[in-house]
Amino acid sequence: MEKHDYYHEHSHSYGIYILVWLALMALTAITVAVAGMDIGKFTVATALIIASFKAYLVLTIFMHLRSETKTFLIFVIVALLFLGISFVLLFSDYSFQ
Amino acid sequence: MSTNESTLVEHVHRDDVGSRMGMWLFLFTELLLFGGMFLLYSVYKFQYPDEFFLAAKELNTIMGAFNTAVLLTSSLTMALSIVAIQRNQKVLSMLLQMVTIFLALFFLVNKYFEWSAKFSHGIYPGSEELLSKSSGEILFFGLYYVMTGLHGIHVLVGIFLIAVMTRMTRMGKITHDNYVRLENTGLYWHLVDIIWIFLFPLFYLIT
Amino acid sequence: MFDDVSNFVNSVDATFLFTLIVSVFFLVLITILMIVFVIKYNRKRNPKGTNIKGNMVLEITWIVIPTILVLVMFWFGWEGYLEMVDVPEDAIPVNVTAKMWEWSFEYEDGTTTDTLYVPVNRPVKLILQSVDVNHSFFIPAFRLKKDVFPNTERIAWFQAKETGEYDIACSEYCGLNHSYMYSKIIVLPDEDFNNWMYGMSEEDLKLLNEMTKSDN
Amino acid sequence: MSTVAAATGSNGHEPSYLDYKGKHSGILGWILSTDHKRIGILYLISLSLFFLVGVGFGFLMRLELISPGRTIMDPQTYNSFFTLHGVIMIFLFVVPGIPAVFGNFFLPILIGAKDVAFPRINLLSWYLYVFGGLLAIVAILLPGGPADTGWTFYVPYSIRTNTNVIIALLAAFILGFSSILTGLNFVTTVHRLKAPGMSWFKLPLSVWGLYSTAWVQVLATPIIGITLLLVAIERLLGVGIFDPALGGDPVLYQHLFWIYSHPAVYIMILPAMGIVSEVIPVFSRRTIFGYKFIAFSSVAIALFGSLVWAHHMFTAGMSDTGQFVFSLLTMLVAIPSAIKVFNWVATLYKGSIDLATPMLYVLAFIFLFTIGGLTGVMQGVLSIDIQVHDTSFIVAHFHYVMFGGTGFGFFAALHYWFPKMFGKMYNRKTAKTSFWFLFIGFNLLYFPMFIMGWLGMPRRYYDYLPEFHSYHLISTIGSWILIIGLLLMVYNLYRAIRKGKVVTEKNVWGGETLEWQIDTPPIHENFSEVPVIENDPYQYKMNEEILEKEETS
Repeated sequence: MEKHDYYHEHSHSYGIYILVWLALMALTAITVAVAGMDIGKFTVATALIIASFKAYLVLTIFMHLRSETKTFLIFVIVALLFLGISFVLLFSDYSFQ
Repeated sequence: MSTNESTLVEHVHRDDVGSRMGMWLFLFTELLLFGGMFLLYSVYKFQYPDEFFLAAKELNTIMGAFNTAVLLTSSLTMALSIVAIQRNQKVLSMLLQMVTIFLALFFLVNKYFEWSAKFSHGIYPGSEELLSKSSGEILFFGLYYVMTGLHGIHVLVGIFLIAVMTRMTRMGKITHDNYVRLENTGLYWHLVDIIWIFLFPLFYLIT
Repeated sequence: MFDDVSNFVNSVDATFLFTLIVSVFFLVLITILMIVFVIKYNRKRNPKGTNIKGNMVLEITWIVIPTILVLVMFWFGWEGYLEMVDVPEDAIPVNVTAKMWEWSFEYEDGTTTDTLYVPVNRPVKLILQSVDVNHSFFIPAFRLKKDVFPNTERIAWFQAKETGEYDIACSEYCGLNHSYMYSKIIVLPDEDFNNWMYGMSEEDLKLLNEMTKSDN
Repeated sequence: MSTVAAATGSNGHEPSYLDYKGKHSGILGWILSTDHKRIGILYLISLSLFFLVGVGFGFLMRLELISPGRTIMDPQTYNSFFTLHGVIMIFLFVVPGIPAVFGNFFLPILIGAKDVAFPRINLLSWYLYVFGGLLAIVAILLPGGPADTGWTFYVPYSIRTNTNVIIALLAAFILGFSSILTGLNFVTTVHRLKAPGMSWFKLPLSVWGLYSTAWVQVLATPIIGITLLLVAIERLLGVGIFDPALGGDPVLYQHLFWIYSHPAVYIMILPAMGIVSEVIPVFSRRTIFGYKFIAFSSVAIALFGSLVWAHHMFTAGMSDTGQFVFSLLTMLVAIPSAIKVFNWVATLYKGSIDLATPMLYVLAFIFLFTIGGLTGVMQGVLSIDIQVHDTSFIVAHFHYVMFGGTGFGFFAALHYWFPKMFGKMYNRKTAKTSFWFLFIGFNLLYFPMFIMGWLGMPRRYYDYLPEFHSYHLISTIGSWILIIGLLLMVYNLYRAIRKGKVVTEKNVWGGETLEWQIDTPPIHENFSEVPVIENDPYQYKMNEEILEKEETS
């Protein structure tokens, strides 16, 4: 590790954060609007897809995951995979009852 | 793994990457803590789809959406405060941190009104009104109180942490070349935000 | 151990025997190898070791063979399990209620007993439910076990092959007298069962109870 | 390892970590120390005390079961005792055991670091451990008595009973938190603090074990944390979550409980497997057989181990698909464990074996763990599990794995690293005697439970049918022999610390990992110079040199 590179590693400009914030607000508006429409069983799915996209923006930009080393990315994937598998296996029981 | 990871870091030496790594690992535990409750939610939602639908109607979507916006904005100010400190704009950074705290408090005040509105309708754990409802609705409100309550506690902890950071910034302990603690606090704050991003549609938007 | 008293016994015991033989084989193999190596390559006898870093063929062998074996075991277990959930349609239904710390059995006609009477060679379907906490309905001799929950029904079935008297135990911890939550299952010849079910007075029932008890 | 020795030799003037004078002295120098070695010792002491308390409860339970009917206690006491025994042994001994004591002491040394990544968090986790431990025990003195739910806290019983369940739940929650902190500390330490040249495949195998464990600790513990917290909240506030009276699903509780608690089984066993991989090459004086297979099987166990939790619930009435999936995955998790066992045995081949005490414990580990593992496979087979589930067969199985495995692994580590930790040597003869008592007592104590279980003796029973009497009698006698062995071992080690032969030799056993290249006992900073690693951990070059000499002569 170079002696000084640690405090410039993720300098973003103010602009990108404000852009992301605008996107997040827009997505919130969309998700509320979509929920108002009657699309039956897709309501929850749409809401979750939008939420995931919002979470993705927060993770990569606000939480600087984009500019961290690959190790961090692998860590996050491992954690999410663990949670994801728990869901899949749990429903291997419940969805067939 | 990249080579610079295996570099020996002296005991007294700072290791910002290491600190952030520890913080991320801690965040995973937070994620899975809520993950456990999301597991519960998903199974009960699956077992009682109609009751959940019915119960969710009781919640105020506008209020929830408004609170989401508040929390998202607080995430923005938190992120900006880090940029400010990176650019050595100490006062601006402190100001942004204080705005974050203000927004977080605002979120909690809203939450308080929401909860007390529910309470005044007689919907609270163990109340007769709630117990007279169907199983699915009891479970929905059980999860609602527990999950938003635990999230609220996390917001409180976040407020405390950010306040400590503001003080440290003022005292010059957080500077433009040493701000990993502020960064870690930011990471925590964003995670609290992410959890709300999922709580919001699952409780308010499934109608 | 191999008393063939109910329909699941043969398949469960055969699977058990198979896994037991495989297990004993590996245990003996590993133990003998360890003992032989410890004696043969003792430091006194063999003062210097030889470095062997590994052997791909060996590694693959001891990954593939156990994998095949456990898959075979899995399959036997799965087949055996399927029998247990495949309830015949003509099975005699009995409602089983568990509460701290006793069992009660209710037959189609409303008769309620605290001992389970069943006819031999006819399938019996148990509809299990608890009124308080979790219990588990266990007839060791029949290789039958099913957890019992409050507010949810669980189904189990069996077909007794021999008349006689067997223990029913509770195998899910349920508090103070968990270990005393025993009952009996009494397998009667078809005729006797019909007599009991359709033509017996309370007194006859008591008599029968005493008779079966004194058999012990 | 000559290459490292040059870099790590001490100047001979620095005091050992035991004599090191920091900011504080006396007892404060220990309980406020952030030195990973001192924290390791703190853990060793507190853990041993809790362990002996747990053994005490186990002993009394066995005594009660020596004959049918009431022997020395009433059922309520018995039910609390098996709960306390389980909570103490699981959360205070087996789960923290090897990572907290030997991981803390040796992980940084093994990778050539001066401390863990977060020394203060490390100390905090010890305080949480002690606090949680005392909380678990304190309920004995409170009105209502200690929890009587079993360590699994199954609802709805845990919501209904009048005993102090909430205290036990909070204790488990706090202990989980302590475990998480240790886990994240170790992951970061392994990633950030490896010495120059210490690449992933030069890591000693115990580090692989601890690293995989640490991940499971971080990822799985929070789920049990929240589950237990929810039970406490439900008891306290009557929120509807698991209680079937409010529509909740008790089976869902079991799912959530085992999502952690099954991986926890691997938290318990993986570090012990690491110890075995460490000890065998040293006492066989040859390189380990199949390094990469052993290393990757640790990761595979951690991974697969997280996918099999519902095999604790085959009688609970899951869907057929659920039964199929979980049984199949359970069978597959046996494979990486089998790989390890075969590689260990192969490492004995053509070695130069010294049957010192650590090696005896390790060989016993392999034997007992094989029994535990194979009976585990049996329980993974659906139709067999229906018969043996919740019987003493299970009790025997997990004691073979947890005690015969992890416990014996812990004792192996203790005898292996004892001279390095304290600079003293125990009496080797007494150590071997105590080993044989433990080994024989262990098998007498637990093997009869397999037979009883198959014949239908349910677990958690205060009383039993007369036909099981002889098995219970043998088992209780076994417990006495086991305890004699334990006490002898504790006495032997305690005596060694007091007046054992002083050891200053760096490398007592002829090991090639880093801890044997530094002072005995280690200095405060571990290494006086930063070590540079060039060799694999179990090189045993001398074997090849001797071989070459023979060939040329």
